[in-house]
Order: sequence, then structure tokens, then C-alpha cells
Amino acid sequence: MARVVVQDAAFDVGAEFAALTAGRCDIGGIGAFVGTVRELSGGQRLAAMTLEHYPAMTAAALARIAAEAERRWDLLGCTVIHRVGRLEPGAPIVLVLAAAAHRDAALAATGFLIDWLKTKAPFWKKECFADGAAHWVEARAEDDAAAARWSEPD
Amino acid sequence: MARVVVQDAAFDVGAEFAALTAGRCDIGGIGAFVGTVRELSGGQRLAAMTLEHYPAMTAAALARIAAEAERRWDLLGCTVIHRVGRLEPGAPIVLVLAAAAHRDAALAATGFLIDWLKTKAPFWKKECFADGAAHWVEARAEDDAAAARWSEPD
Amino acid sequence: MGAASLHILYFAWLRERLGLGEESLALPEDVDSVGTLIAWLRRRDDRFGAIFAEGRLVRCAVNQEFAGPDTPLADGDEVAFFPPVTGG
Amino acid sequence: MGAASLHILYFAWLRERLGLGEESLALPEDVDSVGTLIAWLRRRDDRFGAIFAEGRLVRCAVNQEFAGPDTPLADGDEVAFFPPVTGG
Repeated sequence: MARVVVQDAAFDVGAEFAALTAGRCDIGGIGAFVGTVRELSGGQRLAAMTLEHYPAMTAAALARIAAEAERRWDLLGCTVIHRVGRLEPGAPIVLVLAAAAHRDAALAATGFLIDWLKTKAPFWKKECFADGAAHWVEARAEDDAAAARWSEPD
Repeated sequence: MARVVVQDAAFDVGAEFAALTAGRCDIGGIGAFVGTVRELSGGQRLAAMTLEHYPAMTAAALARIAAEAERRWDLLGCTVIHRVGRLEPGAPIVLVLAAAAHRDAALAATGFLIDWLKTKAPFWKKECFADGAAHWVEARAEDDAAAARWSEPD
Repeated sequence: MGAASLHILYFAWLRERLGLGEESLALPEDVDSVGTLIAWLRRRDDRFGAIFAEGRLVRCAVNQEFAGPDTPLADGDEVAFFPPVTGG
Repeated sequence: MGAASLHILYFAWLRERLGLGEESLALPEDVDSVGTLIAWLRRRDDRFGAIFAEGRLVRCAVNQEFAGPDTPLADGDEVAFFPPVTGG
């Protein structure tokens, strides 16, 4: 069963890693990805990023993505944590962990989880710049292409 | 500059992650991989794994691999820690962290680092089984194939 | 027996443009799908016309699942409109 | 002027099979490369013959860099023999 969390607070990478692996002797590798807020966006200096989401849908969407990863790679454990609210430059936004018997599965599942999360989970980023300007981030074609790599033949 | 360490002691994933990212606002993503000792190997129960290495060569070999990753993906930081000595089932063996402006680079560099480390750094694993038998692990053709994916045209 | 109704949610720039996060709507007689709901909203109010203008990328979910123009709507459904997602 | 010499290291199953982790060797006259060193070791002692038998996978490093049969050897070099690596 995956651990899926949406929260305002920062997450503790070490504690999440320990929780995923505690007492396990069947895991051979754990892949991880952490996304963080970059200060420069399109050459402009960010004051903060605000993450909005669709609460009634988010947890279910993340659970569905995690279940798909567990099914495809026979994972031994999986954690997805996504923050919402106001985040300043340098702050962590998202954590993905995937544990498997072998490294190929752990690393592939990690890539899959973050690619699908970016295109299939209802989060929206608003950038607030140091000069007072603000705008909603537009979806990137590269993210759609990255997610499409994981599509399975019917 | 990469942080490259060979040590007997366990490493602290959270502390290494914090050290890599502390005070940074230019990082957009951090990829990570941790390899751990599995209790079952070829259907037999492991008592422990012993990691031998070639001390005069190891640190330089890891530094060379890390420098190659930094060059190829323009990394903003990179950590490689490999343990040696006696490790029991469940114990972490190796940690790889790669930080970049974008997730593609961070995740690709993470895969590259562990693939190259497995074929180009002078470590050898000996498995000691619960029944007293022991043998040196043989190199796997899959690991050579995984490393070969990263070869560059001349 | 109460009138059939929909609960509609708006997110991100749609919410800000409309000045509206959610509303409940008595289901109009000629609305039976996401596509017909969008057509009805556009007729109701120019602000919706701008939001659902040709080529604007607006996504939809019905009862918390991604939906398309042909997705049917029924009494009590929760419909959400939002831009393409940008989390992660 | 001292005699030219090599320092040789053995790792993993080579070390165990030989019962020897390292040795220093006065460089024989006909040894000028990794390949000629291996030939000399095989002639010296049957245990080395078994270790360097046809088809055995033994790797070599000279002065801490991976080396092949043609890598030249000179006075003071550190030569290491070991199986294909299995870390990570």
C-alpha cells in the first residue's frame, strides 16, 4: 500500500525513507525524487510559489497513480507527498519514493510517478514575483511528452 | 564539486539530502538512489554481505564517475557514498544523490551514477549464508548492459 | 422531490477570472453532458464565454475523475473546471 | 641505483585463492607490460596459472587506473588484479 499525503508543512526526507524501509529485508533499491522551488523563473526572481489543488480529487488521483506504479513494477513500497499553499524559493514541493527488489524497477517507478503526477494530479502553481507580478504557470508540452513515454499499448 | 565518501558506518539519507540542498535556490529537482542488502539471494538466506574494495583506487574512481555525471548533466551538486565491511540484510550499501535545475537531468544522472558505479568502481561483494557457505558475487551481464546505455559516441 | 442540481467548482485562473470558486446550479433541461453544460454556461454569462472560448485549454472532472465533453451529467454530480495541471 | 620493482595487489577471490593480498617483485627483464607480467606470473607458480587460465575474468589496474594487456609497466608501478567489480 502506498503512502500518499497532501500537506502544507515541509516533509522530512530522512524520516520518510526510514518509514518506507524500516524492518524490511526484501528491498534491494529505493529510488527517490524531490522537486524544489527555483528562485529564477524565466529570468525573473520569484518571491513565492503558491500551490492550489482540488482537495476532494487530489488524494484519490495520487493513490491511483501510486497504485499504477505498484502494479507495473511490483513495488515493495511507495510514498508520494505533495505540498500545497505558499512555498518560498528553495522549499521542497514534492517527494516520491519507490522501493523494489531491484534498482531498475525502483528507478523506473520513480520517474513514472513524478511524470504522471505532473500531468494527472490536480495541482496548479502560481508564481509571485519580487516585483509584485503574479501569474499561473502554464502546462509544459515536455511534461505531456514525458508522461506519454509511460503509456501502455491497449 | 561532488561529495564522495567510502565508509564502514551507515549514512544518514536525510542529513545528506539536507547538506546537498542547504541554502540553495537554484535547484529544481534532486534524484536519489539507495541500494540495500536483500536477505534472499538465489533463494538462499543471507547472514551478511561483506564489501571489499581497493582503497587507493576507490575514492578516485568514484570522483571520476561523479565528475562525468556533473559534466554530462550540468549538475548543481552530487553525492556518492559507498559502504564497505560487513553489512547485514536490510542495511543500506550505497547512496547516490544528484541535484539539477530540472528533473530530467537529476533523474538521468542518478541512473547513470549507479550504473557506472556498479561497473567501474573497485568494490567486491561476498555473500555469507546462514548455513555457513560463502561466495563472491559474480558480475552480472545486465549491469554491463545498463552501464553501456550511457556510452557516448566518440 | 427536489429539483435536479449540479455542484460546480472552478480552480486556478478560472476561479480568479470568474471571482467564483464554486456554485450550485439547478440542472437546466437541455444539459445532459459536460459539453452541453459548457454551452449553457457560455450562453448564461459572457465571462464564461471568454473562459471557454475556442482554443482555451480548460480541463474538466466529473465526480473527481477527468472527463470529456461527452461525459454524461446527472443529478448531484460534482463538476470541476480547471486549467491543465502544473504540480510536481 | 636500486633494482626496478613492482608492487602487486590481489583482491576478492584472487586474494583468497592465492592466500596473498600483496607482494613486491623485482621487475623481471622480459616484463614490460601487463600481458608479459601475467605470462611471467603463470610460469612462476601453478596457482597463478589457475587464476589467469583461459577464459577467467580477471581485471587489472595500473597505478589505480583500469588497464589492459598492452598497458606498459615501469619501475615503481602499482599493479592490481581483481575480478569484475560488483559494488553498488
